Amino acid sequence: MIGFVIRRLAVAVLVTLGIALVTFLLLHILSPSPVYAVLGAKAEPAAVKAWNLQHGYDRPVLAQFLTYIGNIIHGDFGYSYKLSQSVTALFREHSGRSAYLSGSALVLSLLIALPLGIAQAVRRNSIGDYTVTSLNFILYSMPSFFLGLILIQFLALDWGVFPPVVSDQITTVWGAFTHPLQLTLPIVTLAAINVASFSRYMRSSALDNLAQDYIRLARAKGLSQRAVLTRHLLRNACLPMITLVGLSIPYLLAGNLLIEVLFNYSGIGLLFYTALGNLDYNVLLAYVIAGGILTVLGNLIADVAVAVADPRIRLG
Amino acid sequence: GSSSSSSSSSAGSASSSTSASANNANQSAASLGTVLYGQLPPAGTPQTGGTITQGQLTGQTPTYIFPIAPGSNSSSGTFSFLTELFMPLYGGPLGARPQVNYPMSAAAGPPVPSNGDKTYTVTLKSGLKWSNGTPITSKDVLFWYYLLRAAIKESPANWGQYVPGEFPMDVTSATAPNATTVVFNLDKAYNPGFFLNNQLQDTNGGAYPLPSTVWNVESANGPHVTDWTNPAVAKKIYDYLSKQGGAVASFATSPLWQDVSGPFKLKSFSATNSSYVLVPNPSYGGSPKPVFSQLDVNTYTGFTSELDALKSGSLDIMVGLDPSQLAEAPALKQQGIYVFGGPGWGWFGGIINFKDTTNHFDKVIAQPYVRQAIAYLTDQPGIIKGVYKGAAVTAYGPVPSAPISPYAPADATTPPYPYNPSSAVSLLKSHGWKVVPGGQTTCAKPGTGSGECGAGIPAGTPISFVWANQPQSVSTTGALESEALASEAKQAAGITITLQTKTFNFLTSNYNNQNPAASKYTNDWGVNNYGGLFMDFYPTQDGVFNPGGGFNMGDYNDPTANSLISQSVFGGDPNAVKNEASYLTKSLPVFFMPDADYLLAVSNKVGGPADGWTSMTQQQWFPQYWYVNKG
Amino acid sequence: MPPALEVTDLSTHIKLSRAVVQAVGNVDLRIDEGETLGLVGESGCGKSMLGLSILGLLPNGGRIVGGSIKAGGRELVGLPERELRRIRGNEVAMIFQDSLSSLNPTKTIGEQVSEPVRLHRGASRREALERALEVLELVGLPQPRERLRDYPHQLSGGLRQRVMIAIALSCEPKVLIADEPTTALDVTIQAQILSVLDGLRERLGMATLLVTHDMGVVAGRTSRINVMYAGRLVETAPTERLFSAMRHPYTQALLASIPRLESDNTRALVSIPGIPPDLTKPPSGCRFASRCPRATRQCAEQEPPLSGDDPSHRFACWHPVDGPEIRTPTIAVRERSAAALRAASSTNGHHLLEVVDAVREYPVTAGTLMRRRVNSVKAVSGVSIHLDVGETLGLVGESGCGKTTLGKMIVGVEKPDAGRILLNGAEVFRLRGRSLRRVRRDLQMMFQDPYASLDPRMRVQAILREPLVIQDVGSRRDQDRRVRGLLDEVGLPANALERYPHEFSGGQRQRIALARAVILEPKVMVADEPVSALDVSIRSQVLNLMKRLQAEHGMASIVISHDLAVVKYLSDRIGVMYLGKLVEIGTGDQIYRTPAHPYTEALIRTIPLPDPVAERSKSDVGIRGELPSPVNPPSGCRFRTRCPRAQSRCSEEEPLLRPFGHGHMAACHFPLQPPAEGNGAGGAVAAAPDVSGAAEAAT
Amino acid sequence: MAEYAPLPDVQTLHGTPPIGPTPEGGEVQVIASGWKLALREFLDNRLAVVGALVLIFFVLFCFVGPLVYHTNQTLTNPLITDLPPGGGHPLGTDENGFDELGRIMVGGQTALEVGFLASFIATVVGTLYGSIAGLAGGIVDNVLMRFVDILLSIPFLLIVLVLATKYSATVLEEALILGSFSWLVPARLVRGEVLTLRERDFVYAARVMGSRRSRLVVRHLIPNALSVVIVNVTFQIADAILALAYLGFLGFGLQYPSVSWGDMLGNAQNYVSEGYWWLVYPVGGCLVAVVLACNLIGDALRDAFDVRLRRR
Ligand SMILES: Nc1ncnc2c1ncn2[C@@H]1O[C@H](COP(=O)(O)OP(=O)(O)OP(=O)(O)O)[C@@H](O)[C@H]1O
Ligand SMILES: Nc1ncnc2c1ncn2[C@@H]1O[C@H](COP(=O)(O)OP(=O)(O)OP(=O)(O)O)[C@@H](O)[C@H]1O
Ligand SMILES: [Mg+2]
Ligand SMILES: [Mg+2]
Repeated sequence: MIGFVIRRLAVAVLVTLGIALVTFLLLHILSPSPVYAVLGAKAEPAAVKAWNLQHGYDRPVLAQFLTYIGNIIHGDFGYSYKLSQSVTALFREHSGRSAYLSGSALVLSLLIALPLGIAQAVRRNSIGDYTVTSLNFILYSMPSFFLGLILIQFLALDWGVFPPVVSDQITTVWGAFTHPLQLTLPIVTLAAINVASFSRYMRSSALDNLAQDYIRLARAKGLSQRAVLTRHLLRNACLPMITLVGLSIPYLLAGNLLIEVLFNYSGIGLLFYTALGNLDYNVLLAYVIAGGILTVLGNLIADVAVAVADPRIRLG
Repeated sequence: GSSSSSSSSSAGSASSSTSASANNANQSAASLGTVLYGQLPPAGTPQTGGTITQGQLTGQTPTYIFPIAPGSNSSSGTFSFLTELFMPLYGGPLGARPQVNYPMSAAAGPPVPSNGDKTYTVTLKSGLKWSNGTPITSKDVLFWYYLLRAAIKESPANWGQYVPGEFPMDVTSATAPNATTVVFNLDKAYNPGFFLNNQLQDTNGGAYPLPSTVWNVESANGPHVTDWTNPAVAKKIYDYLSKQGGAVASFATSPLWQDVSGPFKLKSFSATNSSYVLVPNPSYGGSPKPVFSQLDVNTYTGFTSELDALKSGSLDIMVGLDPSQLAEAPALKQQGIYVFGGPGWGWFGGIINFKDTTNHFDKVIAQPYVRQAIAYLTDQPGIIKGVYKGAAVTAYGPVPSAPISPYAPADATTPPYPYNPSSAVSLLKSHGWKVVPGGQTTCAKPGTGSGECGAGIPAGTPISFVWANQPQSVSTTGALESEALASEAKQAAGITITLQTKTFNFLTSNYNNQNPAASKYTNDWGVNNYGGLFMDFYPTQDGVFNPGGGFNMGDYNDPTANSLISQSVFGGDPNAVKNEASYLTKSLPVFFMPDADYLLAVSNKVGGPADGWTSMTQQQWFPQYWYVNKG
Repeated sequence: MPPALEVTDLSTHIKLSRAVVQAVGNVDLRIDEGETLGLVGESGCGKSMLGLSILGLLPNGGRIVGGSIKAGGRELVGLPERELRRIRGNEVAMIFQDSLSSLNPTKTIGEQVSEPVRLHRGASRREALERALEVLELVGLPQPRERLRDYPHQLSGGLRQRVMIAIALSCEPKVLIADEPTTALDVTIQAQILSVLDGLRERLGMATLLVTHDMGVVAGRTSRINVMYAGRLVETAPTERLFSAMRHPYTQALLASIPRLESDNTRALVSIPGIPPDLTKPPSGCRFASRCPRATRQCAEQEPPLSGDDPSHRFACWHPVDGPEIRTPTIAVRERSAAALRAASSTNGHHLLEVVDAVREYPVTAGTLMRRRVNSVKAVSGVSIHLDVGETLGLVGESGCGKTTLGKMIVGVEKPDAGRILLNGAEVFRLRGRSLRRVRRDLQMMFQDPYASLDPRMRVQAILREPLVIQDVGSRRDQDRRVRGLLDEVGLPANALERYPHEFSGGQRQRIALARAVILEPKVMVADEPVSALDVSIRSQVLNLMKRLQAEHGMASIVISHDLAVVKYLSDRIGVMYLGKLVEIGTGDQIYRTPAHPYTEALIRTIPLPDPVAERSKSDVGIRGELPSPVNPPSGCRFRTRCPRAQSRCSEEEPLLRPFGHGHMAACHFPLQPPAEGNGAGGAVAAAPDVSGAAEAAT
Repeated sequence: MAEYAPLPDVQTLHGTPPIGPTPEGGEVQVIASGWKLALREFLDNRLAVVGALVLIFFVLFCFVGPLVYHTNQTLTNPLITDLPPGGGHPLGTDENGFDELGRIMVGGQTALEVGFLASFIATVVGTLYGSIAGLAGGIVDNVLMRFVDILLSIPFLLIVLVLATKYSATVLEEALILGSFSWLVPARLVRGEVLTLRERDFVYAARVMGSRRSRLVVRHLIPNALSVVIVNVTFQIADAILALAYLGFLGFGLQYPSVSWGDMLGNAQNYVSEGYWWLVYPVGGCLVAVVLACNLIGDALRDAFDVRLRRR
């Protein structure tokens, strides 16, 4: 197991390097230097030249990349010229909030989706199943910003149940925790979209498992329906969900961009969005790399978790 | 003043029965010096104490606290923040008027020229104090001057408004004969208007006296040094201060920034989202002085979330509205929210790429009559009504019809080429073009004679070019006005304008012939409509329309314009800059578009004098004017 | 005292979206305490639905539409779910067929076995575990205490099936329904499981319903047998009576169609034409009528009732038969074609096919990016065989012993890691390009799963023509003619050409696969488990067809099967494989009558015979224990871990093949008969067994 | 003895008179063909039928609608922008003064075109890439799939911004952009499918016959991987239309005079809060309905193909 994890981490490092390189090249295509973004459109050529020289943007791309990687190895993700902070500090400040938002949405959606999927599978092709399936499909087919907008319009502006935007005073995770109303809408929006896809998977996974003989055997033992579902079906049906959840781990830190933008919640997603506007190279790079690492890590965690939950799988 | 506002509305009615509603909303307020859209919040009755909440947008938040701000931190948020904490030598604007506002300036009056405009003497107000009680003296101005020189020596990028060869590097010597007098000796003569309104005053951060007895340190607990006139020492001090100036997390805690001269002191600053809290500085020597007890500046991701917050009551003052949000103004009024706005000081439109050889565009657009034809096709009044919902003013040259400036030429408000598609068509026809409305107009008579297309334009050449905008999600109006022009040009005159979307950064860095790295894009664009330019109070286009200018993105080059610009900068004639503007209006170096109003929304919870509100249309806000209303 | 289980006139339907499957119709059934009732019938005839009806566990849409079920005198039909639950697993228990999918993969054996005890006996966790231990011991699970914490996948199929039985028995039910408890298992394991069941029945006195499609399984273990066909009970009789004096033509034909070890393989098997009816629209009269040689108009119109003079022997037939003895099967066509014989003489001293010391090991890898080889599955470890023109060699052995791998190497889709495959003396894996393709034409294969081996998206026409197209044989018209001719030969209608594989029944698909294999007139055909996926009644059709085609086309073949009877029926010589090794080879009779290797002998003994007398007389279960892992096979003789005769020498020294008669060789240190004289230490023999084929001996 | 041949009269009695002698293997039970079976299974799925009808409706609405309902969609008119519904404009007018109902039709055309084209591109590229990886196996496969992993972890937004530098937003280009980042998923799917198919018996069978690799791929692997691909196409269409909305939201949609639903919805954030509901909900509803329809159809297709393969 340990060996497996180490080997997977090695692959993760390679993939991450690849991600960094591709991003680096992409940004270079976008603009070889962020100087105009930093100094403004009216920047004097002399200032532009000096700035490029000062920040190393006059060197060949690959040299820049190697320096960058070297710095990363020393834990230095660079400096945001626009936000006057080191990228590490920015991420430290923003990641907790993103993690809280996505994490609670994830937990909420799992709490809803798992029982819902099983219930649908058990009563498949009933009116209820059709209704939930249709609803899921609608949510699933909806651009997330559209859903968020509708919720804001009705729940916040028209009926005033929740605040339309997250208050600026909530700058810490703890603050978000103590003001649940503030974060209700973003969490609900995010969760609704997750529920739509999770419960679809859960439903089909539960259906697959319901067709298995072990369910029949459990019934043949004389177990009640509820006991069959909770003691036998649940765990097995959840196995594929572990992978799915693992894949959504990147969102925990990377944050859900559109939701954060929509609800004025300054997490990493919003940071990235702002950085895009400013062409804030180092923030963009760090975000993409963090996303890549999390993707790989999410996969790894999912694999390990599946191996823990599923005795059939041994990692070696 | 009144003449300008009436001519503006006559420009509006020239073509169509537009602006009826816009006119109703527009407020003619001579004292405010501008045409105002909407309704200013009533003055109300001030109450002492209370908290006011103001919004700011992500990406435009303050990121720097040291008043020598580098170009990378030149956001309007940063400059407002700086003037809240530090008293500028020459502050402005005065209401909406692009002029120095002396009650809030450290200087008592304009710099006095002598020695054939080569020496300028600045006199400080007496009795001004730092918040630690020490007086503000001429030494503090020199301290700023030396640090500034050190900064620019290090890198020209270290000061946002630096233009090579100009202030402070053109100063041969600076002296402080007494505690309130500073003398700058320059290496050449400068126009006094230019020296005051473009060099010492600057919308991108001008001169500030700095606390020379507090900030004269080279490290956190280092000793106070006195020989900061020595460039090496100045450099060390600058290095330390500039590093601290960007350290967002310690803005509110660093002892350096506790000593201020402006109307406010910083109480807290969130490194997470740049929200901050200000409290009044009791030793502020300018006027007016704040009477409320706390200002909360909160950050929002966009206009929509800001407006949502305003509507839900968690925000009092919203800065910046999208014109599309104006439809809500009546509903907001019901809630006691006042929406108003006014045009900024600058010009907007599509920058022409005179080097784009695609379809011989460089040759075609070099012909003044072609630019004039396109100007004839631009329905500014219609665009103002449809796209800007009335919240813009016509602008036919580099100087807009509003706000009012002593430097605006008389003809700024008369369109030389008013909207008139048939004029465009006949102009083209008379120059040998086969005009096909709705189709593709082509050159039928090549040649350089009269009645022929012009030099370098072969037969069959179309008028067809790429017009690049910012995404509509970023600049709705930019995209829509371009669409209106493209539609009109095609329909009426067979001119093909292909619209494209590019990001702001892409437009400014790559559709920019001044950037050597962008040469591979030269033939990709015909027009770059990334927005426009806010100008210094002295509106010369130096650096914009003369060759080699940092902002001459399309390589406009006209000998007459060059000499007029030079006159504005170096000549002694107070009217030089007006002549310059008049010429550029006629010669069309860019396709001018309406000057958009900067819009604001204020809850009736707060009140204040008109000047405080109107100054906000220039994207500068002075909270000392505001107060919480009684009752 | 009421019978333990009594089912009267039970009908069960399953509602599908656009049809209703009449899965069980008017079935009567009765089992007394301590009795075992056999329920036999082909796939899809409703056996499982009957069993599930009793427990009230029908699949979605399933419903009992009539009749009654009484367990210990208590009516189960219509009983509320809560009551039923108390009976399930407690009074009536069930064992399912597939032990892998029937055990919850994420729960330990201990939890699963103790669950019913906790539920029905209200036992504490600890008590329940004690009880679990007890029953696991009872079903003969080795080292039960250690196994309690294991998960199902850590156990072999046989052990899992024992666990299943333990679960069923944990509450000492009065009735046990065993639905095909051994179908998925090897014969050796099947024998073990059946004897466990039998012993338990005796010990616990349960009434058992033994459901199977294998007449051999029920022959020795039941007192009475019910035969089902298409949802109906067609015959019920005491076991011996059913085998010796059946009355229903279906029962008769079913028994006659099974190939037997002792029977003469030169005769064709009896086969039942056609396929069972579709239960969504069953025929109105006797359901067997369309396949019955005795059918008359009456049969087609009226359904015969289940009746009989003797209440213990009833049958549903208008024209009953009298016991099995009436027919003599026709003699199989068994002449070599002239062409084949000519070909035989022209092999100039080479065997047609020679496999020399073939080795194939599949790497066991780990790691994602850099696959590292951590070990290997020793699928085939040095097997040498040869084959002559027109000869058929059978290969038998338990699952996983490497039969398929060897077959794939012979036809050249799997490359041997060592050793050679020679066709007419030319090494197949040395050939390249055109000549390789030419050789492929001579080596064809028929795969185990008739469905999987046919491309589901090709019409039969394209499937059959494909070999000709690939090998570029003849013009398009020739190809079509040949396809049509062959289709006729394998007994399929011409309209089959336009259809896709999924539209055929299993037997028909295997016919297509067979036609495809012979269309190129290969010299050697490898048939991998050609009939194991087929039902009994269909199986004999295909076997007959194979036999006929072999003879007519004169090709040599290698028939792979785990069923010794099938192999013996089709082959001239038989090779017995064990864990990647060839342990014995000889003619069918040599292998069957005078086996030299203890494994061969045990294998023969474990095969359930469709003969109650012979089955009952069997004294032991043959082979004990499980097949060791091919990753780490035992040292020396690989069979030693399960061999009753094993001694220390067996673990130290690998036995080599030694001759035991003309063409009869076996690899054993302590054979069941003395080896043939003069060839004592036959190291050389194993390398190049220059023993001429036994084809002549068989004819 | 031939007594086991079935009596002819029994056969006739069952109403299926045999044509010629019954073959030994029995008649072929004529079941519906694979496609028909799949179609039937598909029609059984009520949601899918609804989806298909919705899709058909919108195709007609967008492509035939403008022939009936004539509106000006080329010349902007600043004087009638943002009018609420009523008076000749059943759905009001948009920010350019275009009739919103007509605009929805025009936008729907491009949305559907881009959706179909993008999914086509993604599918073709993905299928080729995936099958190459799956067929090559080993280190090539590993490298190719790691590359897919890498691309999958780079945010869509960033890629769009980069692509937008040399991009002038025509239908074709937009489809290319969407196609160029959405081929990753089909590539993975097809690779997985090829990997399993490679081990299937019928592929072995073809190899036994001496089939060349190219024939294996063309005749066996691709046709069999097709159902996965077909199912994926519908999801791709849905995703492409959704992605259009995100592109529009970010402002990189089509340029005037072209427009797609995504672009129209792009300014939703402003419009909703400003009370221009008619510029948001109708077009949003259309977009969701079409995406929903595609998803429903894809889901049903997957089930239908599954059933067909399950039926052995
Ligand atoms: N879940 C189900 N839904 C619909 N029909 C079914 C289902 N299970 C079985 N059937 C049908 O019911 C009939 C009887 O099936 P059953 O499983 O009882 O047969 P069986 O005799 O047990 O066959 P086998 O030997 O294959 O297990 C068959 O025609 C089968 O197709
Ligand atoms: N492609 C493969 N990769 C790894 N191991 C394999 C592979 N094919 C077969 N094996 C292993 O090789 C051994 C022999 O397999 P093979 O299929 O030849 O056995 P078999 O005798 O045909 O068994 P069965 O009767 O189950 O078909 C088994 O342990 C099997 O698991
Ligand atoms: Mg069954
Ligand atoms: Mg096999």
